[in-house]
Amino acid sequence: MQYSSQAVAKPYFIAAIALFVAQILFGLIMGLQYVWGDFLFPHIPFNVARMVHTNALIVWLLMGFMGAAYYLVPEESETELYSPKLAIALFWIFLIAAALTVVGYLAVPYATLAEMTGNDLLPTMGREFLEQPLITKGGIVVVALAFLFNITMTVLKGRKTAINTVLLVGLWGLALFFLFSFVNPHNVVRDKFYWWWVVHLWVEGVWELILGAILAFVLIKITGVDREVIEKWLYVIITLTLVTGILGTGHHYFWIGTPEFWQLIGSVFSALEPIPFFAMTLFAFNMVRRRRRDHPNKAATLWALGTGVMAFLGAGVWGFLHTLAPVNYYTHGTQITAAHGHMAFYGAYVMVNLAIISYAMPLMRGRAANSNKAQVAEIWAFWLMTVSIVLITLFLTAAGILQVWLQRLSDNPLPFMVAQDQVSLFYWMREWSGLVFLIGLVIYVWSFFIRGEEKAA
Amino acid sequence: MTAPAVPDARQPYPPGDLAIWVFILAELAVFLVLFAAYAFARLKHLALFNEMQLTLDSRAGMLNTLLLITGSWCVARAVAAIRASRARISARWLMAAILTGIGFLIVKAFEYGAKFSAGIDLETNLFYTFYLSLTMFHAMHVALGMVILAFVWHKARRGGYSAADHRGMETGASYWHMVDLVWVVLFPLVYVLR
Amino acid sequence: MSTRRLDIVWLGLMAATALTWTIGRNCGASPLAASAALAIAALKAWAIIEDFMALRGVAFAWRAPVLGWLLAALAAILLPYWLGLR
Amino acid sequence: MSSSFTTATARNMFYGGTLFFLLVFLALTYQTERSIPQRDRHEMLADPKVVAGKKLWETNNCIGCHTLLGEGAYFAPELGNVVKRLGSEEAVKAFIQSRPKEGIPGRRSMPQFNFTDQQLDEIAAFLNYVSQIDTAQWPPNIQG
Repeated sequence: MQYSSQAVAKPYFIAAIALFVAQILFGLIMGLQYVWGDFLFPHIPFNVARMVHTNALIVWLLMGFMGAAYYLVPEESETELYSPKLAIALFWIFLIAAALTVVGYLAVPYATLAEMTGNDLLPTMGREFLEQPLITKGGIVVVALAFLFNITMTVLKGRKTAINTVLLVGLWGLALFFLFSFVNPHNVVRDKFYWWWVVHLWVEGVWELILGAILAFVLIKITGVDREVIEKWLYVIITLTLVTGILGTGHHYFWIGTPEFWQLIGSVFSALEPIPFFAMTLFAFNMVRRRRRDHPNKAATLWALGTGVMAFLGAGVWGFLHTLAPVNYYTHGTQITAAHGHMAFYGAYVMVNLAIISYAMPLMRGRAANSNKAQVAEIWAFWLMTVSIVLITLFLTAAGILQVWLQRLSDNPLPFMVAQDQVSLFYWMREWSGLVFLIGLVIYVWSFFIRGEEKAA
Repeated sequence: MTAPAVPDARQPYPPGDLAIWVFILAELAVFLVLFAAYAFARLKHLALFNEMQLTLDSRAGMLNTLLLITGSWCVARAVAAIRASRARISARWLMAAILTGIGFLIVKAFEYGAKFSAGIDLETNLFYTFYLSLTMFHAMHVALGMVILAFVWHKARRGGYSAADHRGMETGASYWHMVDLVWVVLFPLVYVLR
Repeated sequence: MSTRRLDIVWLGLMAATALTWTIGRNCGASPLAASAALAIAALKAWAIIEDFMALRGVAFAWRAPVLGWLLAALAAILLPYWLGLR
Repeated sequence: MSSSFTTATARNMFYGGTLFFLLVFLALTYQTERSIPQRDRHEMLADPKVVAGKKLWETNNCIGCHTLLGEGAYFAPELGNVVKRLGSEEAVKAFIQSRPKEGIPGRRSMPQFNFTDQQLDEIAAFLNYVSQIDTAQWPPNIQG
């Protein structure tokens, strides 16, 4: 850690992991509710658990991205962070806003929460992933703008590198597209059309830029390959990302009332969206193979390589499975979508966050890498979580295929709930895999506390 | 004067910057998928496609093909000129290429004008969804190619390239040739094949 | 690439285009005309790749994707066209 | 490898390519906005009950369990075509009204929202509006 202000990232990473644990706990609750219908009903109905699960995921990933930015921007621009105090203040505002929102979800019925938080002024609640009350959304905008101000000022007064530039484009893009969460027309077709400008242009657009920048930073530090090579490949990969991802938004515009030319354009461009992930995997393995130094942090190297592979599998391959319009006609709104969602989010965004955390935390605690014992535990956690996600995805894919067959393809299609009963076996197996994931996560958290002989920073 | 430049041993890399070639291959992949989608959609709606094809102005298509081929030739001559350290002549060839691009877009504008005024748009029928998607998407690539050529022309006029260093011009040239290559396959597929 | 050669290739391409157009104009909906037009297009594309793009002297690793694209495009067009004939 | 591949070109390609595809996307958005009115039955939005119904749909987080036109949670049935599936707005209202307060032992069950008759009319009107939207013949069958 070359600059003292990089330590500001530590609370962000700690809060990120804490929210990650909360997300998984609520995921397990929901997994159980799939097979044991009235588990915790009516105290925590499924929709409330889902809000906490999805919102905790997004918030902890954003926390991780902010922590990563606070860690790598000073080092990249070779200057101290513009205002560490502002960063800490924003941390507490963001954490408290997130905590209050979750308390709001759990403590009062959603309709009451809506009344209490002024949803009548500007109705933006009640939409998937954007369930936050108006004041929380306002808080997110304030925190995001102040964060961007802090980071941008740091970059402006320091060295300009491609990683800094790409990270800034990604973060500014993230803030810009979040503004569309305030767009909530009465017309359901337009409501959904612009809703995807927040969701899709995030996770298949600007978030991939942030992912690329963080991965490039970690790879430069771990492999010692010179910056010029890595930055060139970074630009090529994110060019492919936006070239395919922007028009790839069309694969959400097949069946929501939008004109049917989107079926052609959405299918063609989203079919090519796996290419940047494949290039990212080649790039990561290539850099590690041509490394010029043997970095003691083996765990971070594994996370970085794993990010490429799992992002390609989860977002690329599993995305391509159901992105072509003729296929999507049958799989739209089934468990296939859920399967893709799990592996894509884990492979692309969870793993890159864990990669930067795994790389930066030891440095912020004064050592080059954790002790061998701690790294072994972390690598166990890596494999447990990754294998568990692969299992969850496989079981949900199987459930989805059976659901599509029973409910849509067969000549006497079954009603929704009857079909759900037929696939409950896969939901049980998914729940067991979820427990394996929790074990992996517990080991991951525990690995931070394992002492042993460590190499000095 | 035209000393034939014997191609030396296999050059390891294509002309211009490799980054543009990754972009070219990505664009070719997009057009390949679009061609396949067109061809298979035509298979399923043969009568519609054959009937609708007659409403296209194949003379405009042919003229555009001639224009783009000439543009491609001009750019190739521009690169040859700069290799012979003739910067001014090279710039003139580039301007000729840009003019062919302008001609292409004008012909396209007339063609689309006729279609839109006849009330045809992206959703009239499946053929026109494909025809307008493919040709408009390609036309935008011609426009982007012209923007690139304009940069290269501007730099060439100011003597920015020399026989020793003209990689930027080769980069722009490669992209422009890709745009022509795509049209050379698109023209028979959409206008001629019945 | 000598300029004389470029000019010859250019004239050839222009002639080929005119030929393709006349075929399309007169022979209309015959498979023979269609395959002829496509064959000419293939030759034109091949000339553009080799001479204008100057990929003739380049290592196979970079020539193959572009020529491969041309073959794939022709296959993607011919297969459905041939299926359509039956 | 590095001599023939410069960061400058890759960066210009990134900005050029991104701007180009953003413009294409905005053009297609404009075309979408122009042709949505023929497909979205916007005239039904003149009925205040439909607009109020959408607000009820949102403030009760129905998307937390159901999908609407295939988007949302996959825990409960698709509601884009529920008015057709159950037959009438009346049937939908009866179903919502009859949800048991403490749920059904051992099974997934919809909470009792205690809607007033006015609210039931509104939510049913909203779901009827959604069922009229031209979604290119999706879902494949009445089961949704």
